[in-house]
Amino acid sequence: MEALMNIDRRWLFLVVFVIVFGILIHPIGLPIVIGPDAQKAYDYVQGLPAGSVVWLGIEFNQSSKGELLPMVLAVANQLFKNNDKIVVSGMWQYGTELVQPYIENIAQKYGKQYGVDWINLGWRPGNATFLHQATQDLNAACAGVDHTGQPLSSFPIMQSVKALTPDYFKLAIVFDAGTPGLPDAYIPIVYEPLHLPLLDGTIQMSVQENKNYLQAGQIVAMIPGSAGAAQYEKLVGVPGQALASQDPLSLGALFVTLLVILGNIGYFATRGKKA
Amino acid sequence: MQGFDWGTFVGVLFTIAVWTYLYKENPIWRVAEHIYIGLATAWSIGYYFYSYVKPTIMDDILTKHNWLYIVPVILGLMMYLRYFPSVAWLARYPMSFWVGYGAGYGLAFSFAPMLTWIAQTFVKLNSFNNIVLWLAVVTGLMYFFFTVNRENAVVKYGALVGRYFIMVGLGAAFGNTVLYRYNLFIDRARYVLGFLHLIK
Amino acid sequence: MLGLLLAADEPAPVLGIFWADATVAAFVATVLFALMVWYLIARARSGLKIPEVRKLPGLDAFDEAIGRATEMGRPVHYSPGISAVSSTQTIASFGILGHVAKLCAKYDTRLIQTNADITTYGVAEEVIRQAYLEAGRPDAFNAEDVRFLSDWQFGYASGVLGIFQREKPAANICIGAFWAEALLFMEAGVNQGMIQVAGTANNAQLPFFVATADYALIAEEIYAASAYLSKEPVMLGTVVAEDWARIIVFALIIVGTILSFFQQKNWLGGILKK
Amino acid sequence: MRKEVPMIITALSALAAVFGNFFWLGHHWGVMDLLDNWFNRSFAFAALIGVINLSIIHINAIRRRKENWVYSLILLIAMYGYAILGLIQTTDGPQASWIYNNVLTPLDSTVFALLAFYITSASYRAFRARTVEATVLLVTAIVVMLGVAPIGAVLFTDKISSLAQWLLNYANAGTYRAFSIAGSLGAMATALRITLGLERAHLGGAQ
Repeated sequence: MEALMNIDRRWLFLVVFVIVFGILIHPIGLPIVIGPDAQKAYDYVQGLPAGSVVWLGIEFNQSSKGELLPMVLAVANQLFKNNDKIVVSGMWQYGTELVQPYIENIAQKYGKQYGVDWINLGWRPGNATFLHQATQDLNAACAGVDHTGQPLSSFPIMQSVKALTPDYFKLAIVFDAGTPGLPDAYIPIVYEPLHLPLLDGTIQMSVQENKNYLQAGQIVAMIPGSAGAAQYEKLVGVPGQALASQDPLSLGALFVTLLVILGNIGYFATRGKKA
Repeated sequence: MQGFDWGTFVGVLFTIAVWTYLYKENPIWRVAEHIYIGLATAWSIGYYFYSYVKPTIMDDILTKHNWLYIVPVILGLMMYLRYFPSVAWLARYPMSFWVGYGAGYGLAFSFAPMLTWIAQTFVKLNSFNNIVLWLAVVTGLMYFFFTVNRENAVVKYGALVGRYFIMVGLGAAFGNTVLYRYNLFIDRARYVLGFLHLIK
Repeated sequence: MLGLLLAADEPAPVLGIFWADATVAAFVATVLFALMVWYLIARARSGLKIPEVRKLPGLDAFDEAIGRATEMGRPVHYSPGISAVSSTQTIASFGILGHVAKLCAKYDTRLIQTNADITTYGVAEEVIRQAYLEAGRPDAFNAEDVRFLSDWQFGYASGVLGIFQREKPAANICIGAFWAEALLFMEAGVNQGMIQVAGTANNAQLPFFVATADYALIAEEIYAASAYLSKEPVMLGTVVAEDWARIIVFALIIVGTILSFFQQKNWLGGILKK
Repeated sequence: MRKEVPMIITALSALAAVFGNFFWLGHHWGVMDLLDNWFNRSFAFAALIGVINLSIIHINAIRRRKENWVYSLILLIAMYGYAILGLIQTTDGPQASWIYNNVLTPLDSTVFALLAFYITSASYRAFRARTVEATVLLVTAIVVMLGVAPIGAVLFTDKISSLAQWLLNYANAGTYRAFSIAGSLGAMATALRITLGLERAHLGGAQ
């Protein structure tokens, strides 16, 4: 029993390596059940009138792309399929550049034209300042140019979109991995004063916290973590990285559960001995 | 080896260098650690220079003559006075601005979302779910009483129940975080496997 | 002004002076809270009795942690989190840092303080220098032990791991705004047998602090801790104000909940979340 | 000048933010935007402090031939080399972005991903059912973990997913609301202490 308490942690690390690498190479194909959160988010986006303009806030970078990039792609597919228009922007450097080639591909797939059906305003420095300015005047906030430096006045889509307010946008979808993001920027700056509906695509570890905002109506729906992204990929019908990650993720969760149980068995057994 | 992806190759090497730390602290990891800190700090310099320093001076001050932007330049430069003992105290000026701004941000933005949360707790207590939500908010808050006498039965038992709700919240955070962290590693594993052409 | 604000269609002022509906209730609440704080400070200043603040678990732990490091002849590591000084959590952490630094100076134990932000680096040096001065040991202060590592989250984290390995602190104190790096520090600390005290108001990190640190301060407790450690009645008065505000929150919730039985959309809720 | 002026600056900046956020005139004048701009930019002008501090520490280490001084040298070469490259061609330049994408990003993401391992060892070592409360934490964690990952439904039917959803939606959401309200009160009290000059750590003197 003492041995159960004292496994060298490097053995555990080795098992994690074996599980993740092994199952990525040989997937087992666990069934994906659509959860209520992903369904609600999907339905909300489906319910937008065709031609709605939607803000995609890319509030993450390479570190969290495993969870959030698949979500962005699934949502972009859905929006283009529904003939909605997309404005991409964000407060995290490298976020908007990261998604640019992927969204460009999807736009091509649906025959959407840059500057008409969608635009990438790029990242701007200033964190919450930028968002604050965007709610007042998009043109000024972006210094009048898109992510490659083209003047915004040359794009038709910008004629109908002046600021991040309910007057021009039907929905803002925020893909957030931390600060700056939803609770510290979008809720106080965009939702509280303006009541623009927010939809939150979040990393798994913010789910428990963001449920409070969902309950309070500060966000209309959420896509929760990698599992949510996988369900969303299934709903939209574009399988990708999120679906492929569910097998190793599941086995990882199972392994951690077993370790918690094992650790506790060891704990109770040795505790009994001491007493 | 036509079209060999040198970039990803280097990336994979550094990825493995970090993984060696899991076995034991070793010279490979130390090299990676020091390169990492050096590059990260250097990257921030370039980033601050092109995002703020240059535009402030070249555009805002010299071109648009927006003289108010001289204030942040002076504030920022005052920080360097800390290296001159006789005037080092002047470095407190920019720090007071930063702290005051942070406090102001707290004063300005803390209460509006809080009032929404309070208002959303006005739920009809006619279903089990609503009662649980309501109790979680009320007893969870009771846990944080600092001065009210804990002998008071309502506060005492409220705080006790609150502790259990807090444990549910922390448990949920733990469970979710496990999944998130595994997903980070899966993403790195995919990066390495993708380079080796073992997955598509 | 300044060419900053070019709002296309500016809304009319609410009640003549406010910017939007939403800000009215928040402003009134803020002013009410400020008045309570002001009243309690005035009360404390004039020497009147204010309620006693309960002892927070974990605050004695600083003596224990530093005592142990002293016995072992090894340093203490202190991290104020990775936010800038503009975060209220960071400021709360500095109150605690002052206390810790004074203890270290008293026991003649080396304190290694690391920073992920140039602003906290500047402030931390001042705080520690002052603490050593107040403890009568200005000579023992070593500026090289106050370090800026990197403003990248994990650059900072790997730097701290390196310090753990090479300088082998016996105690690790992490109080402030922490994100994912929290668990890296805690696990490395446990692995090296450090005694650890941790606290944050970033709720997602709390389970790890609670489970892996020897003592943890959770959420609102870190704000109260700096007031508590100062032992100044004026500071403690602000903690009392938090409790008064909490009682008002309870009153609002109870009244609002009762009202919700009679009205579909009750007026109290309407006022609060305009 | 040493204590009073900084205290006044602190209070004025805090009050300006309040004015800028709540009042129509504050919005009209763009006070908050101005403060935000000043904040970000002043910060950028002070950024070299970090480089100076790292240089002092590591140059000293090299000069004194401290143990491991070679690593200090590596750090300085990486830092100055990349800083100069970044300043010459901007951080988006071809070589600078190559290094960013193929050295810095993998290092950053991989150190981040080390957490998968640490959370595994922490689960094994630290999460013990010592008390009833700790047991509640553990059971919730396991239900949420398996309820969210697809394997839970395979092993325990989708009842576990529903249970996880219920815990997240009600007990947990309420708890985080309590956390957030408490956090707002604590942050507000601290902000007021700073504004009133009671919290003076940044003025070179703990209370």
